[in-house]
Parts: sequence; C-alpha cells; structure tokens
Amino acid sequence: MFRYTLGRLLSGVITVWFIATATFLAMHAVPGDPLMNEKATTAEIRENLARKYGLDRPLPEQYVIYLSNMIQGDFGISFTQQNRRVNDIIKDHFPVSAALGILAITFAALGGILWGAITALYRNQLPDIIIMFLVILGISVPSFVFAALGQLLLVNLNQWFGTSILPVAGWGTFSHMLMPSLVLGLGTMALLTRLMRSSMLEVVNEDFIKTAKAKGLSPQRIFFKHQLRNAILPVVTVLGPQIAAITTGGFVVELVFAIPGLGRYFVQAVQQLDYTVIMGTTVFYGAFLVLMVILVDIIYGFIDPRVRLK
Amino acid sequence: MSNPPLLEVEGLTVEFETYGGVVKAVRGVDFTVEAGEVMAIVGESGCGKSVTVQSLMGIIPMPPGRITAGSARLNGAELLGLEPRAANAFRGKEIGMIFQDPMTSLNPTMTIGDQIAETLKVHRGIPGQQAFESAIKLLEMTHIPEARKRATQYPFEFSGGMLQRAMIAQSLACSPSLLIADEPTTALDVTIQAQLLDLTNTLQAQDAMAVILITHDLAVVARTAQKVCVMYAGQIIEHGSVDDIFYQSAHPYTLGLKSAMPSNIGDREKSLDPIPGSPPDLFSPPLGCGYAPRCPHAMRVCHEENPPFFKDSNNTGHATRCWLQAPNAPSVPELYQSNKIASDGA
Amino acid sequence: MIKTLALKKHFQLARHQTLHAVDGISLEIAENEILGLVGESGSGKSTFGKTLIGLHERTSGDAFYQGEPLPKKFTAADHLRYSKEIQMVFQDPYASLNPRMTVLDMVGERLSLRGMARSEVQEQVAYWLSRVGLHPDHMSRYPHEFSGGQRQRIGIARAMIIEPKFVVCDEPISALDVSVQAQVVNLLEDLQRSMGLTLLFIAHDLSMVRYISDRMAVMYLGTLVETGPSDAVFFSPQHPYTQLLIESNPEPDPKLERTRSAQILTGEITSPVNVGPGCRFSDRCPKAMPHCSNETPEPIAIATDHIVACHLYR
Amino acid sequence: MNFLKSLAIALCLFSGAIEAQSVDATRQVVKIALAQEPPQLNSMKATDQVSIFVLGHVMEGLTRYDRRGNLAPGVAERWTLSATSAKFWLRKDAKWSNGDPVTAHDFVFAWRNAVDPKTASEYAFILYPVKNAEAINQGNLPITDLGIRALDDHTLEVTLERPTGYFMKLTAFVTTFPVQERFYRSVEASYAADASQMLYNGAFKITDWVHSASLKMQKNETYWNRQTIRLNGIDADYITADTRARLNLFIDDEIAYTQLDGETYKDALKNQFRIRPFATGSVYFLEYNYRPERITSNLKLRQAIQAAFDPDEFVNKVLQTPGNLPGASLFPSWIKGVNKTFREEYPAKVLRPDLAHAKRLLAEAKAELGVEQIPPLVLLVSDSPTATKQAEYTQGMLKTKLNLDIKIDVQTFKQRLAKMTEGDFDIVGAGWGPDFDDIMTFGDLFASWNLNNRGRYNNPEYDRLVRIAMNSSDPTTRMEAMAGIQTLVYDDAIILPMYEQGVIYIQHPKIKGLRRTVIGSDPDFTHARIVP
Amino acid sequence: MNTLRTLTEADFQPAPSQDNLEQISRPSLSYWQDAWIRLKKNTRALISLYLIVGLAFFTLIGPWIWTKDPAAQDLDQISQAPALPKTALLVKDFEPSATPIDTTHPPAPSGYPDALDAVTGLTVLGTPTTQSVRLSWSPVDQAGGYSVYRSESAPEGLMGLGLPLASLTAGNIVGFEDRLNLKSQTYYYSIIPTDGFDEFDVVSTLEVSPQQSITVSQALERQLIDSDDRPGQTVQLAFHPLGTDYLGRDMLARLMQGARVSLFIGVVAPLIYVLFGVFYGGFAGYLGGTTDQVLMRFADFVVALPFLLFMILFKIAFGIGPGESGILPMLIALILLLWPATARLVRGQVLRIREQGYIEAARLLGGGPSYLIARHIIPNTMGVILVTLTFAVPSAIFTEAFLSFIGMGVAPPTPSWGSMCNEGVKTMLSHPHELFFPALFISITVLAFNLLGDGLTEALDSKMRSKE
Repeated sequence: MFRYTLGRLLSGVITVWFIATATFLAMHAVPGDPLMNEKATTAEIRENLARKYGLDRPLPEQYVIYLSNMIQGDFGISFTQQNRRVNDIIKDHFPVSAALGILAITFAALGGILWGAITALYRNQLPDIIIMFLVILGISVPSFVFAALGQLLLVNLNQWFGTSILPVAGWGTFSHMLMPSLVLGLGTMALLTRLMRSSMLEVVNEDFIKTAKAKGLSPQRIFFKHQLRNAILPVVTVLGPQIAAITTGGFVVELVFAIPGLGRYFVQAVQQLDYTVIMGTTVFYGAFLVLMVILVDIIYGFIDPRVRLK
Repeated sequence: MSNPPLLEVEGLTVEFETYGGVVKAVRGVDFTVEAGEVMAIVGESGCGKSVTVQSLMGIIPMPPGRITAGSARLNGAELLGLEPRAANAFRGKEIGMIFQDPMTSLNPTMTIGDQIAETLKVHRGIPGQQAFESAIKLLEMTHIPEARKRATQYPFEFSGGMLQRAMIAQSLACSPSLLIADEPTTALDVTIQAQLLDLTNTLQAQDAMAVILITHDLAVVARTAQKVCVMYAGQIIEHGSVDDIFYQSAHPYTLGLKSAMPSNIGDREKSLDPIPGSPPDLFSPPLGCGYAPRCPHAMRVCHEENPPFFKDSNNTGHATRCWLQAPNAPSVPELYQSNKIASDGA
Repeated sequence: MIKTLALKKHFQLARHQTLHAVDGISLEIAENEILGLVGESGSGKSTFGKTLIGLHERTSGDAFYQGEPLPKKFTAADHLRYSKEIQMVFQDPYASLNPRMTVLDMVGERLSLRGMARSEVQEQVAYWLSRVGLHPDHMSRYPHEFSGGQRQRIGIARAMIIEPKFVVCDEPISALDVSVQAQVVNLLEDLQRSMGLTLLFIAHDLSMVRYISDRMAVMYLGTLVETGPSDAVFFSPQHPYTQLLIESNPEPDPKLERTRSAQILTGEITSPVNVGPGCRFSDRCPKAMPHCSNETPEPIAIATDHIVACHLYR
Repeated sequence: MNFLKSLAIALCLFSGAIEAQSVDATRQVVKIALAQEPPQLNSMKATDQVSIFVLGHVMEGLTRYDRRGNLAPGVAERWTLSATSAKFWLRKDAKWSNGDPVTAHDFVFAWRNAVDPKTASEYAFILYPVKNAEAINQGNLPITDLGIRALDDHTLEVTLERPTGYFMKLTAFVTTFPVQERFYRSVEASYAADASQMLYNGAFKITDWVHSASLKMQKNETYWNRQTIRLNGIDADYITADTRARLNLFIDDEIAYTQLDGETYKDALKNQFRIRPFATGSVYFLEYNYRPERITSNLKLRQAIQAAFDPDEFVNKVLQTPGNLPGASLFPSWIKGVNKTFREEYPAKVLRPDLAHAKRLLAEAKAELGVEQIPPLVLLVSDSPTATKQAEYTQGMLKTKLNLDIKIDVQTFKQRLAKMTEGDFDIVGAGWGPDFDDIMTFGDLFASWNLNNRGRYNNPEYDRLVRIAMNSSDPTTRMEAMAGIQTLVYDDAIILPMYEQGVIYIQHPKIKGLRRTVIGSDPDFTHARIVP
Repeated sequence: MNTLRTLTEADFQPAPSQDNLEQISRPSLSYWQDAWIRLKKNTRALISLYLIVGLAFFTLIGPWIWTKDPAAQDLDQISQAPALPKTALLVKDFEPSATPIDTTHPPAPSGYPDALDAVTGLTVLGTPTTQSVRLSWSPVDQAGGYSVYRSESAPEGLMGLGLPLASLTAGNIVGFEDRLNLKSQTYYYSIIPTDGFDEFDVVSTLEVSPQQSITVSQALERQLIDSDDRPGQTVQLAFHPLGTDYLGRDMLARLMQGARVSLFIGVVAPLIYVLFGVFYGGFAGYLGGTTDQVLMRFADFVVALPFLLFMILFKIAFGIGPGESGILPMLIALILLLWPATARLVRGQVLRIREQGYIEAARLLGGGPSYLIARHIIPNTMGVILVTLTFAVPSAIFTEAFLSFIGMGVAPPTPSWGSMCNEGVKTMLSHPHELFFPALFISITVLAFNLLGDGLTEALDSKMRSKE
C-alpha cells in the first residue's frame, strides 16, 4: 500500500509538471500583451514591467525560471493585482472553492447514492420514474440556469418567510454554502444517481445476493449489508474525476453567489492575461486534482478489500 | 415410508418472461426428499434443475421469473408464495444452500467469518463476537486450515475449493435439515471435487441431513447420491434409486447420457455414443416428449403427447416418463438392462 | 512430428514476480498420434499448447515441427506460413467465435486471407459445415444463435478447413454438456483418422483423455510428471500425483464408487509464481522424502515409453 | 405555517445566518456590494472604478469634492494657482490613521513615485501638467527633477509645465493622493495588498478586507473633518459582478444600494423599488481606424455610416434603459463650458438619419475607393454582453440600411487592446470616461500624440486646436477651440457617437445624502446618513 | 394429460427419423439487427430516437420551411413573447420636436420653496403610439424642474413610480416625449415637480395606452408595405411564433440556426475525438508493452488537465478571428482535451478482446495487426464506442453552453442554444420565453441522447443477451 501510494504520488508529480508545461505553452499562445492596459502607457513603463515579470527574456528561459520558482513553491506576483502574490491568492481563495466543492460532492454523493438506491429498489415504479425524471432534468439543464434559479428561490423563500432563511449570496458561514453547493452538486448528483441505479441493478443480479437471500436475510439487511456497499464501488471510482469537475466547474456558482473562490480568479486572469495567476491556479488545481484522485483510490481500497490487499 | 417426507414438491411450474417470449423453464415437477437422504437431480444445462431448487428457495428473480403452479412443503409447511419474512424463517435455517460458483456467490466486500456469522446472528440471535467464534468453529469443521485467520479474510483471498468449503460452512451454520447443493463442484478440479464430495458425505452422515444435489455429472451422482431424478426440458423424466437409474435405466435419455460417457473400465476402443442434436428450445416446449426428436426409439405418440409417469412394476420408487413403458409399447431391449458399465464382474 | 526441448514460458507479473506457467517441458508427439495432456487448472497445460504453436512467445527452450525449428516469436507471416500445417481448437466456444462475424466469414477467414474467391470459399465452408454435422445453410448465421456444442463444431470446422497436420485441442469439451462432449470427441476422432491428423488433446477430464488419446502426459505446476501410453498411465499410474489424480476421478458407477476407498489428495495446487527448485509436488505428496523439496527430479523411463519424474524411481 | 417558519428560522440561527439588514440607523452602518475586488488600492497606481471608489472614501488629496460636487479644501487648507506654479498650505490637523500628520513630503513622495516609470502607473499622465513629469515618465529625467517641492512640512509648491487652468481639479484625483514614505518602505511590494498594509487619511479606513469576499470600512477617527461624517461604517459584504445577484441581495435587504441594467430593471420595477437615474458622464462611440491602408480612412464611407445611424432608435430600442442620451458629440452634455454647460453654449449638430444621403455618400465612397462593394468591415468589440449586443445591432443596421457587411470581432480585454494597438480593426467599439473635471479629459483624445488614439487619427487642425486649449488659461479661448473640435468630429466623422451613458440604480429609502458623481469616487457615501 | 387417451398401434409406430436435429428455430439475426430489435422494445430509447430524428429535421429541414432570417432585427417587437401576429398603425417617421417651453414661466424658483403643488393639466398630445407618447402639462409655480416616471402598474403614492424617464431641469419645461421601448400596453406616467435638485412628494399620474405602430420607413425596410402606402393605415407585423429576442430577432429562426451550431459541436466534436480515441486506444491496446505504457501515460496526463480551465485557455489561445463564429476553436479544444477518455475505454476493450479466443484463432490463421484491429477488434468495440458517442454528445453541448455563459462560447451574432440560454437567463423573469426555448432544446437533446445511450447500453449488453 505504501509503495503503491508512493508510486502514485511520484507519477502525480510528473503529471503536475505536464500540466505546468501545457499551461505555459497554451498561455503564451494566447494573443495579446499582458502589460497593455486601457490607458496607454509609455514604452519605458512597459519595459520596466516586462523586466519586473521577466517577460523580456526568451521563452525557454522564462519556462526554466518559472519551473524552478514553482518547485520552490513560488508562483510569483499577480499582473492585475500587482501587490499580491499568487501564493497568497491561492491561499486565500482555494479553501473557499475547496469547501464549496467538498460540500457539493458530499451532497452529490449522498444524494446520488440515496436516489440511486431508491430508484433501483422501485425499478420502473412511480418513485423510480419521478426520480429519474428529476435526474434527467438535473443533467439536462445547464448549471448557470440552476444557479440563477437557486438564488431566485432563496429570494422568494426569504420574502415569503419575511426573514432571511438562507443568505442569497456571499460567503462566511455554513448557511452561505448550502444553496451554492447544492446547485454545484446537482449535475454530479444526477450523474451519480444514474450510476448508482445501474450499479444497484447489476448487484441485484449478482450471485452473492442469491446467497444472501438463501441465507434467509431480511430484504433490509441484504440491501444495506450486501447490495449497497458493493454497488457503491463504481460510484466511488468516478468520485475522483467528479471532484475535479466540481471544483474547477465552480466558478459559475462562485460568480452568481458572490463567493470568493479561486475559480473566479482564473476566469478573470484568462481575460486579463494574468500569466502568473493563470499558471498558479491551473498548476495548483492540477496538483489538487491529482491528489484527490489518489485519495479517492485509497479510499476505494478501504471499501473494496480486493484493491486494498492486493 | 411411514414418516411423511421431509420435502414434498408437487407440480412445480416456473416461467420466465424474456425479450423473446415466455420460457417455460420448469414444467410440472414432482419429487420428494426423505430426511437424511441424498437426492441428486441430474440433467443438462438449461433443463431447469437449478430453477427448480431456486424457486423452492424463492430466490429466482421475480420478475422476470414467476411460479405459475405447484406446491412445495417442508415438513408439511408450504414454501412457495410466502412473504419474505415468512420465507426467511426457513431459508438458511431449515434449508441451507450452496451454489455453483463460489467466487461470485460470496459477498466480495465482507469477510468470510462475518458472512458465516451473519446467518447465526439472524436466525439464532447470537451476538456478534460469539457468532464469529461459531463461524470459526464451522470453518474448522469444513477443514479449513488456520480457520481463525481465514475467518477475517475476504473471498478473493481464498481459492475456489476453500471458498466452497466456506460456503458449506455457511449453509450448515444453523444445522438445516435440508441442504441444497446447486452444482457445487462443477467449477472445480477433480481433486478438489473429490475433497468436497468427501466432506459433504461426512457432514451429511454426521447430522443425518437431507441433501439435494444438482449436477450434470453422472459420476458425481454415482459417488454421492441415494436417490436420483433425471431432468430433461423442464421435466423429471425418470426417478428412482441410484442403482435403478444406473443399472435399470428406463428412459432412453438416461441411457443415452450413460453411453455418452467414456467408461474407465476395460476396452477404450469402444466408441462413445453421443446423443445427437441439442436440447429443445423452451420458448416453445414440444407438444410431446421433449426428448423425442433426439430419441432413437421415438414413436409417433412421442411427438404428439407428453408421456405420463410409468412406474416400474417391481419397484415403486422407480418411474419413467416414456411411452416405451406403456403397456402396449414395443419393447426396447436396452432398457431395464443391468448394463455393461456395471462393475458386477469387476 | 512435434518435439519440444526444455520449453519454458514465464510471465513477468511484477518486478520480482515471475509466473512459471510452463517450466521446462520436453515432449515428443509422433505423427498420427493423439497425445492427451492432463492436469489441474493452473498446471500450465493450455499455456504449453499455445506456446508450442506460437500464440505465446517462448521464454526459452526449443520447439520443432517435423524436425524444423519453430521461431521463438511468431510474426503474422510465420503464422500464415505454419497455419496450413498447425491449427488449434479453442476451449471456450463462446469466446473463440467473433460475435460480429458470420459463420461463413469465420470459417472461411483463412481462405479469404489467402485471397480465395468468395464463391469458392462458400463452397468449402459448406462442405466443412456438413462435415462437422451442421447444415450449410447455417453459414450466414451468427455465433450467438448456436448452442455450445454447435459452436465448438464451428471452431473445429474453422481449424480443419485448412487441412492441417497438427492440431492443438485446448480443452475443447470442458465447457460442454456431457451429451454433447461425446459428439465433439467423436468428431475429432473421426477427423483425426480420416485426415491423418496429429492431435495434442488438452483436457482435465481424465476419462475422456484416456478414451481419446494414444499417449497421456500429466502436468503439474508447469512440469511433466508422467508420460506414457494412455492405459498404462491411467491404470497403473506411477507418479504419486498421477495416482492421486486418478483416484479422485469419480466413476459413473455407484457400486464401484461404494467399494472404492478413495484416497483423497489433500491441499491445493500451489501458486506457480517464483517457484524454486525441488519437486513441484513435494509439498502435497504423501510419499514425499526430505530431498524432494530441494532436488528437481529427472524424468526416468520405468517402462517403454512410460516416463516418470519422481525421486521414488531413482 | 407559523410553526414551519419558526422552525426554518431556528434552523438558520443554528447554521449561523445573520438577520439581514442593509441599513442600521442606530449604528449608522450601510451594507453594499462591490462589483469586483478592488484590484489596486495603491493610490499611485489605481485606475479602475472600484479601487477609486474605495480610495475616495479612505484617502484624501489636497482638495476634494463637497456634497454639491464643488471643489473644496482637503488636506490643503488653501492654495494659490498661477500660470507657472501652485502653492498649497496644508492643514495641521490632517492625520494618517496611525496618528502621524499628513505632510507635504507625503505628497512629494507620492507624486514622484506616480510618474516614476518603475512604478508603471497608468495614470501618470494625470501629473503631466507638473514640470518634467512627462520626461520623467518616459525615463528621460530622474524623478527628483519633478516640479514638486515641500517647502516645509505643511507647505507644498508645484511648478507647472504649462499654464493649466484645471490643475486644481487634478489634486482631488486618486493619483495625487499622499503616501507616507516611511510606511510605504516598511511594506514595500505588498503596499495596499491588505487592510493592514495601508495608511488612511480619508473619512473612512478599511478595517477588514477578505479578498474577493468582503471589504469593511469604518469611520476614521483621526480624520480632520470627522465631525461632519455621519456614517460609522460601510460594509461591502459582497463582491460580485452579477447584477442579478446584487438585485437579489437588495430584494433580500442585504445591501442598500445597487446599480441595475437592462436585464434586471424590470424585476426591480416588479418589486416597486424607486428607481433613480444617473448619467455616468461617459460617452460611447465607434472609433475608426485611420491607418491609410484601411478602408475606414475614407471620409465618405465614415460619413455614410454617420448618416445611416439613428442614435435615437439605438438608445430607445436597443439600450432600453432610461437615462442614456443619444450620442451627438465627443463631449458629453455635463461638461462645463464658460458659464453654462459646454453643450448649451456650443450645441452639437444633431445627428438625424438620412438614408438617401447615406446611400449617396456610400456610392461616392465606392467611387473614390474604386470598388464595387465595400469589403466587410471588422468591428472590434470587447466580450462584454452589452458590447456584443451593440455590435450585433450595428451589424444588422448597416446591413439592412447600407448593405454593408460587418464582421464582428469579439475579443477578451487584453486581446482587444493588442488588436487596437496594432491597428488590427476597421471600427472599434470604444468609450471614454472623464478622468478629471475639465473638457480636456475628452478634448485631446484624438490628438496625434495621444497614445490612446489607437485609430491613429492624425489631423494638424485637430492638434492645433488642442494645443490652443492646452496652453491657454482663458476659458473662452479654450471653449472656442473645443467647439472647433466638436465641429471637426462631426464634419470629419472622426467617431460615430452612439450614446452618453446613463444608468439606473436603486438605494435604500433610508439613505440620504448619497452623492453620485461623474468624477472620482462614485457613489460617494462620505456625506451619506441613514435616517430612521 | 389427465385423461390418457387410448393409444393405438399406430401411435407406437416408429416416428420418421429426424434429419434436421441441428435446426435452429429462431430467425437469423445479426448482432446489430438483434440490438435494433431490443432497442425498439425500449420505449424510452425509441422516443429518444424519434426526438433525435426530430431534432435533425428541425436543424436541417427547418430553415427551409421557416425561412425567416435569423439575423433580421425587428425593433418594433423586441423581446416579444410568443403570440399571434399583430397589426400596427402606420405612422410618419419620427421627427424630434423642440422642447416645449412655457416662456411665460420662470425656469428656476426664486428661492428654496418649502412645498410645491402637484402638476396639473397632464395630457397626451396627439395619438399615443408605440413610436412616441407626447406628454404635456401646465407649469407649477416655483418649480425648478420635473421628474417623469413611467410605470406598468398604477403607482400608489410615491411607491411604484416605475422607470425614471427624465429629470427636467427647468420649471418652464411643460412637456416630455417618451420613446423608450414602448409596447402596446397600459402605462402610468407620473410627473413630480422638483426645485431643481430634490423631488417633492406630490405626484400627478396619467394612464396612457399607446397603440402599436410602425413608421413608414421601418415598414418599408421590413418590406411590410409598398412605398405608396399612406400613414394611418394598419399593417400586419411580422409573425414570430416563438417570440423574439432582445434585438427583435425571430426566436424560431434563431433556434434553428443555433441548433446547427450546438448540434454541430455536439455531434462533430465527439465524432472526431471518439474516432481519434478509438485509433489511439486501439493502437496502444493492441501493441501493448512499452508502447502502450507510454501512450497511455500521455493520455493520463491529458486526462489530468483541469478540463474547464484548459477548455477556456485553449479556446482563448486559438482565438476567434473577425466575423468567425468560434466554432472551430471550440471544436479543437474539445477534441484536444476529451480524446483520452475514449482512448482509455477502447484500450481496455481491446485488451479484453485481445485475450479472446477468436483473436488467437485469427492470429493463428496469419492475420496481421491491422487486419486484426480492423476486422476483429474494432467491430467488437463498436457497441461501447456507440454508447460513448451518445453520452459524449450532451456533454459537448453542455460545455458549449457553459463557455457561452462566461462569454467564451461562440461569437455573436452566431447563436447557439448555450449562448441563447445565457442571454435568456438574464431576463428570465421578464421574458421567460428567451430562456425557456433554448433551455428546452438543450434539455431535449441532452435527454434524448442520454436515453438513447441508456437504451443502447442495454441493447448491446452481452450480459443481457446471454440471459435468454
């Protein structure tokens, strides 16, 4: 297990390097000059800035400098917020995105497993049809529509109650996280529900369920002790990539709900061609995702002894 | 025959709804099992033998499966069509069951010990740790070395033979009066098969437990069974004691099965006599005898009408569904022959 | 006709894990002979068959076909060249037929590959289908429409249409019902006789192997423990393993079974990963001697053509 | 239902939600939302709306604007201005938030830094009227040569490059705000990166700044004029550019002020909010590319477009929000003239669409250019929804009216700038907002030397008029020159004025004294108060 | 069977020998035929198939039937909800009128008045039309100006005054002309006098219902009339069955055009990257060994790239030229980022298939790698590929919609469902139809492809097949 984890981490490092390189190349391929601004400035000023950010050097040299700084954990200074280090930006805003993402994935996973199990139990009956209809709705409506509707729902709820049940937007307390993470997790929840349903239906036909029935176990016990755990396995495997999708896909929700997450910085940075922030966020996100996937694999091992003990 | 039989099955009929239509998998099966006896059900794959026992246990998937007729009584109590709660009162407790493929028949994410202990917890209400200890004892009883350590392991850490032992241990946890073994050794090597048959024989004899053994291997039947039912196309076509079946075969199919197997004794130049053709498609069960198209002795009536059971005049326990046994049927010399395989001479 | 010398096939599982599937097998198969190769699952008998005809690359050792050394690694061209001489019938009648191809395409595949005209291919396929007891009309059907026995006969037709000289039958009957097994075995025997084939018949069903083969070879954990004429091996097995194996083989005869005091082989076949020196069977052998576990037994001829690899006969 | 409600409320208390209340009369605290995180609170470098909004509340320059929008004393108690120099007497009670007095040296430091090319301030040009500023900014002179001198701690002397009538107005602009050198040096690169990394000398100070999440300002107790400040706190608890989210927050009474746009105002109307208009003072126009190889350098073509465009329809049908005025001139209508507004004194020619005339002009253009059909024109716009919407309208309008093909080129901010600078466009959607309260903030836009003249319009007459206005301190001379420019803009069709921007906003009815301003920190809460 | 019939001699005659023992009773079906039959039995999948056919029809044939130009702007019917065609009064072209000033009245108050009277004499001059509503009133004594408001519901006191149309800054201005996006509905105009700075709490309100109208030149421009028609007549306005968008463009026509973009991206991108993935994965899987390791490691790298971030980055890096729709860069970005999933899947399949007996059999027959891949491996992965494809379609459509939301989708004026949705979501309360229709189409498409994918999975699942 230890060797395995170590190996995974090592390949993770290489992956992060690949992400860094890909980002560097893609970023420099974006046309436009990051130092140019709405108000025109003198050539002298632009040269000074170029020197400050090392943009006066040839590209390969920039790459080497960039990588060596990155290894030391230094992502440099933001172009748009020239007094903030990218490290600080990540430090300040990533936890927000992560908290949101984790809550969202929790919602998604719990919901997905629950709904999936229910639909499988009531296959082709009314609960199944209703839930699957909602699930389909969940996967077929773009997330920004949900975000807007979710906020509207809160406004109307609050107006109806005459007091603030849940904050409409903003960040700070747990209650601020509820609606955004729900909205964020909705698509994934739908996906997981479907996965869980088919996984459950598959497990139902497994031989060991027959064995369990033949043992005279109650349906409840079979469901919880035998079906659920085995059906969750395929759901867990997609959790890693889904965490990826959720945390990076969070910026729509971040924007609508005024959440100070890292995703917003990225979108802004791309538009502003803020090299250091682009690099910092992608590499950091990449590293985070690689780590999450490894983590999920390890968790998978705990659920599935076949993987753990191999 | 003074005591009522342990298990009495009458007119069991099972159908499956599939894309292609309704498959009549079991078409009116009757048999009885006495306490402490080993009864084998023999037949080719697809003949309905597994479905028969699985429907007794209520574990065929419903839908698409459904039991359309019949009854099954265990010590006089009806088994079919029970509520899950009522069914669970005998499943695993009164009747234990082991399956063909031990690799897939155990929950991959639960330890062996827990799976065995579970039966005890549910049926006997034995608390966790104690149940686990009993599970270890059961594993020891099935000759699993290092039972204590093995009990904490998962199915994938076991070999097929070991798993089947664990399955046996599990099915015997509540000392059932009937054990259903559904092709327990088909997936295993002969050496392991021998070990397991030996084990079940010993355990069966110890507890005077009745066993229904499902198999397609006549050799296995010869080694273990006292009573045999031969199934073909969803029906029992011959039943009797093991010696009746082997030495007094009354149905051409039974005979055909035997002659399709190589003899281990004597001249290997004797050619095998395969049964031509394939079993019928149960989407549209034949009007007459299911075996008629392949039967070398088929008569007109065989194609037109399903034969009833004809009892052996000398032996009430031996009966055959074959028109050749009809009083006015032509005689076929091979039938009721104490035949050549027999080791009488050996 | 076929000769192998110390043929080995190892699979590298991980850095320090080598699976010794076939570990030094020297064997000869004479022309027109049926050699039965038996052993438990995991003994490496299928791997041997596949390595012999180039489906696996040999790790070491030599293989000869009619005195001519076979290449260590078969290229597509090698296969093309040898395919008219050497063929194989596969174990699983379900997996060995391409579900997306018609019987015609599959059985006639080799002929088409050689560029034979389609009408001629059809003719040939029709001939061979009827020869294996199927109807020529079946050639336009797909494998899933056939029963196991029928599929296996299609597999046989595919191998035989080339009219090879040597055919490896890799457990051709193990997945079939008893009644159907005989059909296939009889068919193979017929073809062997009429075409003058040499067969390597791999199976774990001892009775069937004894029935069909002239000679029998018993494998255990990648090595041969005993070879000899079928009846000799079956009725007077010399190697302790062979003895126990035959002892475990049940007879379809209740009376005989009742009288037999079965001695049962205890334990299970060990893993062929990283095996060391010594007799492979020593850990389960009831007659094991101290040196059995560290000295590899050499094959010893105890009778004409009856060879045993066991220290008991040294 | 009551039970349900109280249950929900209890749940929320449990989860830590705070009772929303956008204004608090007893504590005199108002809650607002910012459109974005202030990117740059270093006053020497700040350029954007949000940063200037915050800086305007927490800092103060030599002068400031009062609640009627007139220039008033700030740190400087009084001043004198001549054609060559200006002198400021600083008040003694002006203090930094750490208690240090605000001195003349703080201004010297800030101004020198602002024009230092190393600082790379975009707004360095604001200080160009100061002697040598431009040369320093171009790296030709050391920063010590800047014409600013602290005679003593409280007297500041500025030497001017040329007579600058509007110089005083510049001293209320953020770029000229003071910075304490000692403090600046102590934090250096991270100056103004956080609440604690700044010193404040304005009416408020930032007490809590969670990046991208919230920015709280509190009344600055060291501010010299603190007794006139009524608000105790301005809490920007939300930072979002999404106007719908902000409206939702307003509906939920979590913020007390928000701007609306064409998409949200109807929802605000449904809620019966009192909607207020405000003219931002910016003009939006289409700018042409005058590089000779570009087809748009042809006057007749530009005039044809001018004659086809109906600013009235554009404002009423496309923009849809009230408050926008049909574009008519480079100079917005609020710009002050000699006595009244410039536009009242020198009315611009009203643009009325004349399709027949436009077609005639187009035919002439084609003849001059020697083409059968004008090749597709590239209309470069930014990727904001409003900009693209306007581009789509323009495209459709020119196609139906003149059968001109327009290729819309939507680009992100930096790419658009790059394309503009390289001249990779025919027409570009542009806008200009005032930096200071003088006509010159618009007037020199198309002077040949202006770096922001990215279409490279080059007309000696235009340059001459700008120079006249620049070098004169006589209002009438200057306005006459500007009137000349206004005529030139129309005659030469330098730009196509589309509209003068007006916005609508809503504010909590209890807020009084909120000032909207065209120049500087907008909206200005400095003198706002909350009535019970 | 209960009552045995009497059997005669004839019954016991040997039956004619059976020579067709190997007969197969079921009809011959190829794999695909069989899958098709299963699919047809799956109602959901079948409905989804019809939907997809319908969408294809809508996209490809639709524009031939509904020939309205999707780019044509109908500024008289901006953000029109779906409705039956309207008629409009033909009016003269708009001529701005001079600001009505009552010269007898002073423009500014003499001092700071404490109170002002409400405006009186508030009337409409001429016919109020959707082109213009001219208000007129009598000047208020001591007023320094007036604020004009317009509301769609009757104001209650100072509440609900509605839109502030103008702040007039002289007390002697006695009229106002409203042209702001007028619809044929009832408006309430409110006038409040001011002292030049602050409004006073007195409101005068007038209810006005402008008549739908169109100017002669606009009508000519939109080819609603011939040049001879005179003002005063009524004309039929253009019909927009699904309403119009923010520039008065026909929603139905735009949805059709948007369908081309969305479905193009949704279908072509997956087609290309799945195809590439198939070759890549097939190649890697078949070759195995080190080549496989290297190739798949590279695929793993690409998988690890944060998808949306790189989607944005690539999209921007490829850029959109003037007049281009930006479909191509999006396509390229999608392909660059999404191929590895298919490659992995196919590789897994290939590795599994490679071990199948029929591959060994074919190898034994002398089939080379390319023959094996083309003849045996790829056909057997087709099922999986097809399912992947059906699921890839909705995700591509989604990605496009998502990018449109952050302004990085297709470039205007090219519509896509995603960008239309994004436009619509902003006005979802006031003009729900602008969100509803594109969202509906996205949903239907995603739904159809998902259901089809599900159906295909079931129909092609070999496990289900063997159960029969």
